[in-house]
Amino acid sequence: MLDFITPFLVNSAVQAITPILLAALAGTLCGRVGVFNMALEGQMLVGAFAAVVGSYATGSALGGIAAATLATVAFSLILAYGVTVFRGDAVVICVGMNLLASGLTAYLLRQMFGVSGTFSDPAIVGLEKIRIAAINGWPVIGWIFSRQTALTWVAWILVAVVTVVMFRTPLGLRLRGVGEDAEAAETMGVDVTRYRIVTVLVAGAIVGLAGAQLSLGTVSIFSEDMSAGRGWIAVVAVMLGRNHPLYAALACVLFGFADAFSVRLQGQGLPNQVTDVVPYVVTLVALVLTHTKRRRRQDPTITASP
Amino acid sequence: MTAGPVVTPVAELEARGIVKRYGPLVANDRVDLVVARGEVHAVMGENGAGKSTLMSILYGLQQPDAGEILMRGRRVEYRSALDAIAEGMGMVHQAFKLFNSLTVWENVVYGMEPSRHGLIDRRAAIERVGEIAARYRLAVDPTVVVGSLSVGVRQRVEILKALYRDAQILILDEPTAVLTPQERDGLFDVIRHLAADGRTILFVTHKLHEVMTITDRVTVLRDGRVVERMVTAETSPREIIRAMTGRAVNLKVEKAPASPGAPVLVADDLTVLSDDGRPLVDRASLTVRGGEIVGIAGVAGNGQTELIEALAGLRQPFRGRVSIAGQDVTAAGVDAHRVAGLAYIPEDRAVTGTARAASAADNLAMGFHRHPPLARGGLLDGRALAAEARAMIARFGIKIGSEKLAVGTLSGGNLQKVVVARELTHRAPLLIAEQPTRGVDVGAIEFIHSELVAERDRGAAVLLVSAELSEILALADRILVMYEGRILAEVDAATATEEALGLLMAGRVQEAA
Amino acid sequence: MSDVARPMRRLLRIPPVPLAILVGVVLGGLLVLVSGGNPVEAYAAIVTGSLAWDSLPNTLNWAVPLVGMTLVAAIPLRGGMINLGGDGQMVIGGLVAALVPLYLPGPGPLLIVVAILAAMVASGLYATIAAWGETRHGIPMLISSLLLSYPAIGICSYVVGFPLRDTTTGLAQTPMIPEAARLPVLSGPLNAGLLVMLVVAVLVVLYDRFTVGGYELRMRGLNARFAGYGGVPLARQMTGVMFASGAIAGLVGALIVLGSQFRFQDGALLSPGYTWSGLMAALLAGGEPLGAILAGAFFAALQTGGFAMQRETSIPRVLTMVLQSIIILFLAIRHGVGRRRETR
Amino acid sequence: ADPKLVVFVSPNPIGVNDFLKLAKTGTEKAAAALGGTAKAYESTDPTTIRQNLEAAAKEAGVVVAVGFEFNDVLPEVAKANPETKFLLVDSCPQTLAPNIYCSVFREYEATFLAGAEAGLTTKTGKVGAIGALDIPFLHRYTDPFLAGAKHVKPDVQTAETLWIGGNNPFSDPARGQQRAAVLVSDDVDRVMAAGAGSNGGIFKGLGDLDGAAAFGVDVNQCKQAPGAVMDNVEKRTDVVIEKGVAGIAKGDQPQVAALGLAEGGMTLTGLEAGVAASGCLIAEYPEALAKVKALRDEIVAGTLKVADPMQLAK
Ligand SMILES: Nc1ncnc2c1ncn2[C@@H]1O[C@H](COP(=O)(O)OP(=O)(O)OP(=O)(O)O)[C@@H](O)[C@H]1O
Ligand SMILES: Nc1ncnc2c1ncn2[C@@H]1O[C@H](COP(=O)(O)OP(=O)(O)OP(=O)(O)O)[C@@H](O)[C@H]1O
Ligand SMILES: [Mg+2]
Ligand SMILES: [Mg+2]
Repeated sequence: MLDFITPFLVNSAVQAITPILLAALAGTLCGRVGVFNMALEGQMLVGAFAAVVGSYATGSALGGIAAATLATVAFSLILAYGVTVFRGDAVVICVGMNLLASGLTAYLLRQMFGVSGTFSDPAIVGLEKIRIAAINGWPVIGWIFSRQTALTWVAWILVAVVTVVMFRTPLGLRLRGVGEDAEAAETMGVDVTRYRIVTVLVAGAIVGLAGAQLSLGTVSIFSEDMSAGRGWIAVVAVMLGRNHPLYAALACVLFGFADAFSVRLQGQGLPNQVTDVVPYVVTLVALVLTHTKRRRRQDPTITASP
Repeated sequence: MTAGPVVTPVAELEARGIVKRYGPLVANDRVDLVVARGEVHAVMGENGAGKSTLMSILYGLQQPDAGEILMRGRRVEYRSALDAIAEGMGMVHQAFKLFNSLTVWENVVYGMEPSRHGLIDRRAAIERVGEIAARYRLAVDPTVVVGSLSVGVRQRVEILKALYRDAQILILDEPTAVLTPQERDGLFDVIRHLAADGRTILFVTHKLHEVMTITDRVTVLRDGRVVERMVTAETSPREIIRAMTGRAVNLKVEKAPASPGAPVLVADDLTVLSDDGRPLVDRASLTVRGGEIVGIAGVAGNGQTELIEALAGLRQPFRGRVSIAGQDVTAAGVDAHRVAGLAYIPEDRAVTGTARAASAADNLAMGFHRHPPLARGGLLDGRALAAEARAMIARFGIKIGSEKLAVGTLSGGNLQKVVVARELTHRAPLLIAEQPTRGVDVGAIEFIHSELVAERDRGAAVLLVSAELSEILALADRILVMYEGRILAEVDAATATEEALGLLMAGRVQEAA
Repeated sequence: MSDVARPMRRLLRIPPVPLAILVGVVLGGLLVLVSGGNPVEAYAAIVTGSLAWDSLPNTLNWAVPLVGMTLVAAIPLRGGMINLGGDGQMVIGGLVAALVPLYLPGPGPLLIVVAILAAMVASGLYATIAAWGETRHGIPMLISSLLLSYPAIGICSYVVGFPLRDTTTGLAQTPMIPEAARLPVLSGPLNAGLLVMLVVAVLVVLYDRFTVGGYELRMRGLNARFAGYGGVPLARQMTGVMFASGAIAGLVGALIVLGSQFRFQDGALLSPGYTWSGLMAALLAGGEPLGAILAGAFFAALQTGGFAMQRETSIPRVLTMVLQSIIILFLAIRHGVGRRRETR
Repeated sequence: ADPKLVVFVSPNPIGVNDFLKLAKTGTEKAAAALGGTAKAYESTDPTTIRQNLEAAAKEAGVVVAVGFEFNDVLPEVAKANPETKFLLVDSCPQTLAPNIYCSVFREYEATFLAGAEAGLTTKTGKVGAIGALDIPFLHRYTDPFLAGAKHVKPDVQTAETLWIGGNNPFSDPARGQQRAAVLVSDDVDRVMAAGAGSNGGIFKGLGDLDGAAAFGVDVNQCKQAPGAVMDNVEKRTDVVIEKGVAGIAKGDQPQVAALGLAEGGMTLTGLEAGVAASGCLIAEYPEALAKVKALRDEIVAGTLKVADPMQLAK
């Protein structure tokens, strides 16, 4: 089984994880301030689309990243203001946002570029892969980090940054408080609405990066609904990680490697309909394992009745 | 008279003509309040009189529709609590505003964290919190997680929060509602200490003896208006009540001696475990007979809640038996308990006892909705539901426009009446009443107490859990004291004293004897 | 309040749903206009393409599964729960409904009944796994129901892709079910599935309004602790609700297979996205069944009209997706739709 | 019905699929040749296929449909609309009506040639294939590819075919890239890319192995990923539809037309004129091309039989 793990595979798994990881990070940020973000799928799609548009228009990948960030932040305004100032239900808003993202990107794709489905053009500049000769030869580290885009590096650095900010800084303490009990935070003079709005928007910028990685990092192409469920996996990772950036990252890694493993299984002749299910089953198992211990801690009214 | 500097008495805090409306309802109607430096000032009034509203305006949580606030003679305007905190306001809410997953020190410094190089300076924070705690004799370990603390300690954390911000004026909204007599006395010590330190205390409560003990002056609200200002030393409880309610209220519970009948609730060797396997209720046995009121006294967090949940079927006991009216209901769910004869007034009316967004009719049906007259063969009788609700609203004097309206905006006392009405109407053989008068005004307390006694006299078995010793002493025929999950002692109500019970509640059996 | 705000406020006094639709239509129209299309033409095409006499059957035909999936979402939502696993449950129902008449002997009408019931039971049971996970292990149903969808889809896809594939075609699909086991045609594209769904919808509304179970579910949705305190067996209720929700998803799959496709075709049940449209319709009504059904029917008309618009004008039908999302977003933020789910 | 209106009804959204785009172009050209107009109706599932087909049958003189998805409904709709002519591309229903015409392709012949190119040009000696979805139809692109490579280079190693799958198999370039990475990690340097909208990812993924190249489908994809595409299996859907509609109009269209290398329905970019400018890598391998041309001639002459992986049970 270990011979499945080849440098290429690890490398490509890390690459495939990046958008999910970025989105999951954004999800934990939102979760920490008490906004359950189920719109990651749609935000990622908007980011992917804007990244391609930006890269195409400016002729630089950086332009693409900037466009992705801006567009996703703008898109996230709906969630940020929707759940705070307008006091809407997060689930409803997120479901609406996902649909809007899917419809709007498809619509704009047709109207802006006259194509439907897939948009690829040599003018779309993808992200460079960073090759560091020094680490290329090292086992494991080299496999993981050589030939990755800057966004993959950013993603893992952000995991560390978010963790430190969340648990070691005044800002993080406030965010955690806002998420745990908004009313209590309010009485301590913390402007809950503002913290939530800013956090959701910052998270939006991070999902924008996820979208840029998806469309510019791996392929330099936009295709309709190309987020293809990755945002949902990120939502699952957030819940599995209980809004903790490190655990959420761990969940992403678990899913990513289960996914890479499933492709390998396909190579062994198993039908893809069956192997496709592997990462989801692995995630479900992880979900069960992480929950069996906490079984009795839940609300007594739930476990009542024989 | 000796010559000295002429002191114009500038009030520490003054509110002038405060008006706050919620739609058509005027919660505060041109309220004037003057509080002097270093005094303990009581704000009293019935449920819904506007006390909490006024306090949240003074603390910047809400903006008044009209009126102004002056601090030491200077006009201030608060956009948020932050502004009020900056002016030296501090507030301890009745429902604690604490983050249960965070430690004491994190709760205290929240929003005003000491930092170094952008990171929280944990050591400085703990040190500072420890210092303040020591200075005001608030025994708290700064490093423990708040979720694991008892109610009394949590309250100290709340006070610490205000002191950490160097609050000059401290608002305490019903601070003693959940304290034992000893804890309450400890709190009063702290309050005296603070006042001596030159700090000002605004004290919201429904308890007259506390007002008489600790406060210097009293302002009474009724229907959002100030109806009376009094100096505590020159008034009496009777006068305050008259000011609050506009009538005389009988504070003494009238009841004849009990004539207990057959056992209705029998719990035998009941053990309830926590998640990590600790016993929360430890081999508790008790019997409640028809026609008697059994009180359970104890400091919150000593297993009363879990015991009641196990008795009501909300929680599975680990070991032991429970029977209601002869029926074994140990492993059964709530519905089986209700069928066997349980009526149950839960501790928390807003979270457990009602659904805010549901109509009064729906709220008043819950628990009895499966059986005639409300339902037949799985079908709900909407007309019966409405008729029953209207009858209860009338009989219990619930202040609500119609049975079709949601109960979400009722005041605490009225909401409690909804719960009491529902649980008493069906004449169940067993009534469990948990903190039935918490946060309820004197008028309503009188009413609820007399209803409980009426239940007993009708022959029902009543199990009363209350943190309010005076309530237990007034109502119960027998008193059980719970300590660390065990039923530590049974005391005859006729001979019990507050002091002895207080010692038992603290687990000091020898001294109490 | 400034003077400028006053006419605004008067405008906002229009009942929320028509206002939301108006906002959606205006914003959608602007989108069309900006991209060089004619909004009036587009909307005319949508309306005639969905509500004109000869397009009405198409709309109704589309509404049957969509309203079905609306109920799938609305029933748990009424109790404050969310079932995101509709896709998997519908697919299981579709496959079972195709396999019964293919591999069981018996007279056609009996096969139809057995196929529908088997589909409902299979899907219902599958849906209860998620409920069991929450009641037994505290695994949030929101995510387990979503995750459980993937294995269901994968396995069904495998079954029709390999062991039970119709080898006379190049697609992953079962053979055609016998004529006798197909739902009777009412007229045009409409079949008896319409009547079945109508009955189910009425039953759900009646259950919600007039039964003890309906009351208990509503109360749970408003405050689950309160319901538990009142004697509602929360665990059993959750299991029952998920069974009902899953069973209706199975019914939808079965009606499509037995009524219009006559075989189970990999992916065909999922590509129209009934599950998400249904979820949106249910959210729009906060789980209230009658409102949800109306919202579902409205979406069905909009989507059917969208296809017609794309045929008539060159405006892509994704415009109707944009319209739907604007309507739901507007309602959510303007009137806090769905905010009634108080606890968790 | 307007006899000069030609409507193309697609089984899936046209967007992601180059092949459906070709069909749309073909329909437009055919309509232009007739002096009429063309329309395209996009479907997503059996219900909308039926709706679109019925709407088209009422309006158009000729309806062009593409794919197996029409097998069930077409005979029914054709019977109800005897005036309208139907051209079904890529598939043929079991019961034909007089107004139904079929054009089916022998994709496997061209794919076999692509495989031969792969066998002749591979440096690592390993070839493989990636398809969007494991359905029999797509095996026409994967199996003959491996067979072709084996034919010219019996000791070539063939990797297990990988499928993109997932939520969006025809439009998930990232998953395509991931699968390419797996093949690359096994040193496979010639890959058939039958992933429709996911192909871009496959091309990108092969960039990680120096000298690796893919084979595109349906249209010339060489320019889309310069240096990554060896050649393309072109399916001349546009030509077939153009000719088919014209034939139907003239009345000389056979009811069932099977199109392979011989008929010009299938080809490789490398076998056509303008290879040099195509941007395809195969232009740099003239000897290989020469051998492949010889193979093509054998197939056309019938001396070399290529197995159809989709031998449907009759
Ligand atoms: N946010 C609100 N919206 C509508 N009405 C409100 C709101 N807050 C308070 N009220 C109403 O204002 C009145 C005053 O409420 P307030 O909480 O100030 O009373 P209180 O004196 O604190 O009562 P209690 O003794 O029960 O705590 C009540 O009738 C209450 O129902
Ligand atoms: N969002 C709201 N809308 C309407 N009324 C509200 C709202 N929030 C609170 N209220 C009302 O405001 C009053 C004050 O709320 P609070 O939480 O203080 O309850 P209370 O029980 O009256 O007070 P206490 O807890 O001090 O006894 C209550 O009467 C409550 O019904
Ligand atoms: Mg109050
Ligand atoms: Mg109160």
